[in-house]
Amino acid sequence: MHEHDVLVVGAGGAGLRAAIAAHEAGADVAMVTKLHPVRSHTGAAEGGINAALHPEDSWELHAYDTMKGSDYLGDAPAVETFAQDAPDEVIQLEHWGMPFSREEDGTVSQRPFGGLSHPRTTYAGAETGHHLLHTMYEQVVKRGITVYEEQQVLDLAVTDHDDVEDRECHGVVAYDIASGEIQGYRATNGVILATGGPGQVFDHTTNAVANTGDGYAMAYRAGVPLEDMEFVQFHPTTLPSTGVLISEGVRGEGGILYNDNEERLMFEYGYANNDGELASRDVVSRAELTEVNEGRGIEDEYVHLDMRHLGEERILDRLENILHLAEDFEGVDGLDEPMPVKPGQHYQMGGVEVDENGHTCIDGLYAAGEVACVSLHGGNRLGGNALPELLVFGARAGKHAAGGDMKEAEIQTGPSAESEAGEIPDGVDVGAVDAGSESVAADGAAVDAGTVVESEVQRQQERVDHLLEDEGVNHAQVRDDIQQTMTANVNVFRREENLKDALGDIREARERYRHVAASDPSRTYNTDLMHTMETRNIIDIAEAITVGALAREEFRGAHWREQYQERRDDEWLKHTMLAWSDGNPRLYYKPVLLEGEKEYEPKERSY
Amino acid sequence: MSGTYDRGAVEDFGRWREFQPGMWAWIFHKFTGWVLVGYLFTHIAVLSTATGGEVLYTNTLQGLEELLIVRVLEVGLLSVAVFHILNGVRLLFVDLGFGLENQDKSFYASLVVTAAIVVASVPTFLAGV
Amino acid sequence: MAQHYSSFERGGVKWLFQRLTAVFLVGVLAFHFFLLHFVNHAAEITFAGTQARMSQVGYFATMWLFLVTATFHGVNGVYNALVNQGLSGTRKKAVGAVLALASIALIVQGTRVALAMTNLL
Amino acid sequence: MSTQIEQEQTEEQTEAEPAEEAEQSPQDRRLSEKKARAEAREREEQAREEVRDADDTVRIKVFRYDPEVEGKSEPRFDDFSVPFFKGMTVLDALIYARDHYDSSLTFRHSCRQAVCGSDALFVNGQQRLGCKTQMADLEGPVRIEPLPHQDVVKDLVVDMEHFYEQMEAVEPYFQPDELPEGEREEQRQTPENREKVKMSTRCIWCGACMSSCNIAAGDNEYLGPAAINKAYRFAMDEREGEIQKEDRLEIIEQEHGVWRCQTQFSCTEVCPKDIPLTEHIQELKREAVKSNLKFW
Ligand SMILES: Cc1cc2nc3c(=O)[nH]c(=O)nc-3n(C[C@H](O)[C@H](O)[C@H](O)COP(=O)(O)OP(=O)(O)OC[C@H]3O[C@@H](n4cnc5c(N)ncnc54)[C@H](O)[C@@H]3O)c2cc1C
Ligand code: HEM
Ligand code: SF4
Ligand code: F3S
Ligand code: FES
Repeated sequence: MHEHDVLVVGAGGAGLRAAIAAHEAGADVAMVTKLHPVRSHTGAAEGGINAALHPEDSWELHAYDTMKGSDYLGDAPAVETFAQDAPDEVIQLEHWGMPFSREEDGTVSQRPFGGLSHPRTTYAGAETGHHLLHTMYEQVVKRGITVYEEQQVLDLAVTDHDDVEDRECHGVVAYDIASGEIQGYRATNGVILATGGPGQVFDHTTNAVANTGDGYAMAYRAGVPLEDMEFVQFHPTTLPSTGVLISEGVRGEGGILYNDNEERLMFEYGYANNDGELASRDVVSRAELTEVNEGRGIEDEYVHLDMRHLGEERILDRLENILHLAEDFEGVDGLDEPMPVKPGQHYQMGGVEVDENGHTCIDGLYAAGEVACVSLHGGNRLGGNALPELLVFGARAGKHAAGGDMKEAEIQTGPSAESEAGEIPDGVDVGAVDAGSESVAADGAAVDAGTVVESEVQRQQERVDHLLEDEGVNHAQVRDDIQQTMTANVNVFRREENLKDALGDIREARERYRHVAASDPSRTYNTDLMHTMETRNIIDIAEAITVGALAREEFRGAHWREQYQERRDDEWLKHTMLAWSDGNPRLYYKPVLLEGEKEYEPKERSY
Repeated sequence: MSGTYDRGAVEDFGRWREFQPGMWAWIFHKFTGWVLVGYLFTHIAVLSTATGGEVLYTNTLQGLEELLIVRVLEVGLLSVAVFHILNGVRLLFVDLGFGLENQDKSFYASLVVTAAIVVASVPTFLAGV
Repeated sequence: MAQHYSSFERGGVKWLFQRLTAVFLVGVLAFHFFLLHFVNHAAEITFAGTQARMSQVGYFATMWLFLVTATFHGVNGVYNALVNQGLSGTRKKAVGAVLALASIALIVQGTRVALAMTNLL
Repeated sequence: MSTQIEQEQTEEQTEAEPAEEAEQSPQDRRLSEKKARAEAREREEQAREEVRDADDTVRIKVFRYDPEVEGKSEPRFDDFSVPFFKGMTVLDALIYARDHYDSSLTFRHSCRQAVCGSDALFVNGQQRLGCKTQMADLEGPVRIEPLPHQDVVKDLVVDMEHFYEQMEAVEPYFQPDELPEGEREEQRQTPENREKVKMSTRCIWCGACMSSCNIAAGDNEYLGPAAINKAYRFAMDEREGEIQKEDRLEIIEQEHGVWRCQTQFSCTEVCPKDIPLTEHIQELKREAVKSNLKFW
C-alpha cells in the first residue's frame, strides 16, 4: 500500500494545480491517474482563460458576467472567489513559462469572448489548454511530485458511518493497468478528485474517450451529493464522425449554417432572427436538431457550416486550424465544401458538491475541476471560464487538503444544507438494483484507516477477479445503449416522456450490467476490463443527469423543458441535489446564494 | 515489466522499404564514407611501392591500371566520392540551417548529379584498356 | 549543474572539425581526382611524373594536408558511426585506441611514401 | 472465454463450447453465459451485415501480442474487415474492430483529436497518429503495428517509460534567472520571441519522432528529437535569461545529446504537429558551438 499526505486523483489542469498547491503547502503529495498527465483532456481546450487583468477591468465585472451567464444559479461566494483569484493564477502560469500570445509591448494578450463585458480572455494561440496542461505538468516534474500513471481509480476508501457527514475518506483503490494489480493508496490528509468531465455518457461529445466521469460516480456512491447534474452544455458545431469541436470562431467570422435544402436555417425558420448564426450555443444547438428532426438534416444527422464565401485568403489567415481539423478528422476540405456539423455534449456544469475550498461533506474528500460543482457555472458556463476554474479551485483544494491556512468556507455542503425535500417522480425506478449490497466500505466507524483501505482493496480485487474469470455479456452494448438513449432523450430537448423513457432504459442497462464480464482474460493492459468498469460509472451519472432533468421544471440556462418554457425564479432559484443514500437515491434542494460581497439581482435573459 | 516484446534488430533491417529520403541519404553517406576510408588505406598501401624503388612503383601502378576490374572499381570509387562530396555539401548546408525544407530534394539532386558525372566520366576512365 | 566548461569536451570540437575538414576536402579531393584521372590519365602514371609533382613544395604540402585531414575526417567519421550505433564503455575505448593507432600509422606511412616520392631523399 | 485466436475461428468456438464449467453451477450463471454468447454472436452478425451493406469496406491487419494469452504470446497479425465511411480514421477502424469483433484488441487512445498523443502507431510503414490519419489516404490492407523501437506491452501498446525519461532528462521546466518584482507583474516576451518558440511548444509527447529515428534506435541513451526540442523550447525563450541558457546548452551537449543527431530528418517527416525538429536540433548545435567559442 502506498501512503502519502495528499492524493490527487486525475492529472488534468485541476489535478496538476492541486498537486502543486499541496506541495507548496508542505505536504507529501502524489498523483494517481488513469492516463499519463499530458494525455488529459484539458489539452483539448482551444479558446482561452478568463481573468480580469486589465486595469480597466475588475473582478466585480467578471463576477457579474459569470453570474449572469449562469442564469443566476451560481453561488455568489464561489463566483466571487473565482473572479478574485483568477488574475493571480494567470500571472502565476505566466511565471511558470506558459507561452501566452503577446502584445507588441510583450504583455499577455486578451481578447473578447461571448458573454464577457470586457476583453479578458487570455490565450495561447488556438491551443490554450495544451499549453496550460504542459506548463503545469512541467512544474510537477520540477517539484519531483510522485505520479502514479496509468492507474485507474476504482473507488474511494471511505468509512461507512450512517450519516454521510460523519464519514471519512482514507484513500483510494486503483487498478494498475499495465500489470493488472489492485493497489491501495492511503491518504493521511485528504483525497482530491480531479477526474474531469463525463462526456462519454452521451454518444456524441467533444470530450475524450477517457472522460467517463469516474469521479462523479465514485463520490456519489461514497455518499457525496451530486449537484445540478441536469445542466449539460451542448456545443452546436462539432464534427459528426468524431465530435471534434469547430470553434465559434467560424461563425464569428461569418460562417453560415445551411440545412439540406440549402436554406440559411437560422433565419429561414426564425430560430434567431437577430443574431442568426451568432446566437448562443443552446439556441443554435436546438435549431440544428429541430432541422434534423423535421427531416431537413443532411443524411438525417447534421447540417452544413459553410465558410467558403469568406474567401481563401481570409480563411487561411484567420481560420487555418479549422481547415486542418476538417481535413484531418472528417476528410473534408473547408475551402471546397461546407463542413458537416452537429451538436455534441461539451461540458458538465453540475458535479460533486463542494465548497469554495473544494471540500465535500465527507471529511478528507475534495473535488476540483469539471468534476466538482462549487456552483460557479450554475445553469450555463461562459466560454473561457472552465480553465481558470481548474486553477483557482484546484489550488484552493490542494492548499486546504495540505492543511494550509485558509478562510472558512461560506458555502454549506452535505445533506444538512438541505432547504427542501424533493421527490423522485412516480413510476421511475432509480438507484442500485439490489440496494443494501451497496454499502460504502467495511465497518469504517470501528476500524483504523489502513484497514478501511485494505478492505476496499479486497472488495475491488474480488470484483476484478469476477469480471476477468467469469463469463458474461460484453459491456460495450450496455454502454452503447446508455449513450444512445441519453442522446435521443436527454440532450438539448427535454420532454417528460422522453426523460422517463431514458430512465427506463437506464434501469434496464443496470440490470444487464449485473451480467457483464470482460472477455479478454489477460491481466496485462486489459482495456476491455477498464472500459467495463467505467461503464458502471456511466450508468450512475446518466441516471443522475436524467433525474435532475426530470425534476427541474423550468427552462434555465442550458436546461430546456418542453412544458416549462420560462425561467421560474420564484420556485427554482435552488440547486438540485441527488444523494445516493446507499443505493436509494434521495432528491433534495439547496438554495442558491445570490449574496456575497456584492448582491446579484436576477435579470431578464436576453438572447 | 513482466512480459514485453522486443522486436530487436531483425525488424530494423526489415524496415528499409519504409525509409525516408533523409534516412537513405544517411545510409549512402555512411556507406560512401566507409568506402572512402577503406580506399584511403589501400591507396597509401599501393603507393608504398614508391619506397621500393622507381620501377616497382611504375610497374605496379600501370599493371593495376591494365586490369578492367580496377578500372571498373575506379568508376565505382568516383561515384562514391562524388556522391559523398555532393551530399557532404548538402549536409554542410543543413548544418548551417539552409534549405532544410528541401532536404529531400537536395538529396535527390545529389543522386542525379552523381549519376550524370559518373556516366560522363566513364569513357575517360575506361579509355585504353 | 553550476560549473561551466570552457572546452569542447562534449563532442562539439570533433563535430566542428569534421565539418571544417569536409570543407577543405571538397576542394582538394576534387582537385586530386581531376588531376590524376582527367589531366593525367591514371594509366599513364609513372614514378617520374609523380616525382615531378611531389617535388614542388606547394603540391607536397597540399597532398600532405590532404592526407592528414582525410585521415582525421575518415577515421573520426568511422568512430562516430560506431559510437552512434551504441558502442560504449571499454569497447568504445578500445576501438578508439585502435582507430587512433591506425591513423597514426597511416599518416606516418603516408609521410614516408610522400617523402620517397620527392627527390629530396 | 473467447480471446480470438483467429478472427474466423471465434464463431465456431463460441458455438462449440458447451457449458462445461459447472462448478459454480447455478442457473443464473449459465443463463448469463448463454446471453453473453448470444450477444457476442449478435454483435458479430451485425458487423458482418454492416460490412455487407456498406458500399465500401476496408481491411486492416493488426499486430497482436499478449504475453499471457495462449496463441498470442507469439506475435501475429489479425485481419479485420471494417465498413468504410467518409472521414474514417485509422483509430475509428480500430475502435470498430474492437467493439464488433474482438474486445481484447488493445491500443491507447483518448482525445480523438491529435492533442493527447496517445495513439502514435506504425501505420503502413510510417509513424502516424491513428486519430489524425484518414483511412481514405492509405493503401489497403492497412497494416497497423505498435511503434517500432519500443518494447511492446500488448497488441499496439508500447512501453513509453524510456521516452518519458528522456523528456524529463532535459529539465523540461521553466527556470527564469529572475522574476519581475511587482505583484501581478508579468514577464515580458516579444511577439517575435514567442513566434520563435511557438512550434517547439506544440509537442504532444506522442513519441513518433523518437520511434522513427535510427540513431535513437541504436543508442538507447540518445536524448532523441522530442527531448532536444523540449530543451530548445526553453533555451530559446528569452524570458529565461543567459545564465540558464548556458546550463541548458550544457545538458544538450552531453555525450548522448545533440551531437548524436545525424540529420536523418525522419523525425521531422513524421511529427504530427509539424514541428521542424531537425531545424531545432541543428540550431542548438550551432548555439552550442558558438557559446563554446566564446570561452576560448
Ligand atoms: C474541446 C474542448 C474545448 C474546451 N475549450 C475550453 C476553453 O477554451 N476555455 C475553457 O475555459 N474551457 C474549455 N473547455 C473546458 C475545459 O477544458 C475542461 O472543463 C477542463 O479541461 C477539465 O479539466 P479537468 O482537470 O477537470 O479534467 P481533465 O483534464 O479531463 O483531466 C481528468 C484527469 O483525470 C484522470 N482520471 C479520470 N478518471 C480517472 C480514474 N478513474 N482514475 C484515475 N484518474 C482518472 C485522467 O487521467 C485525467 O488526468 C473545453 C473543453 C473541451 C472538451
Ligand atoms: C570531399 C569532400 C568531403 C566532404 C564534403 C565530406 C563531408 C562529410 C560530412 C559532412 C560528414 C559528416 C556526416 C555527419 O557526421 O553527419 C562526413 C562523414 C564521413 N566522411 Fe566525408 N567528406 C568528404 C570527403 C571524405 C573522404 C576523402 C573520406 C575518406 C577518407 C571521407 C570519409 C568519411 C567518413 C568515413 C564519414 C563518416 C560516415 C559515417 O557517418 O559513417 N569523407 N563526410
Ligand atoms: S516532437 Fe512531434 S513527433 Fe515528437 S513527440 Fe512531439 S509531437 Fe510527437
Ligand atoms: S531522425 Fe534522428 S538523426 Fe536527427 S534529424 Fe531526427 S533526430
Ligand atoms: S487519440 Fe489523442 S492523439 Fe490520437
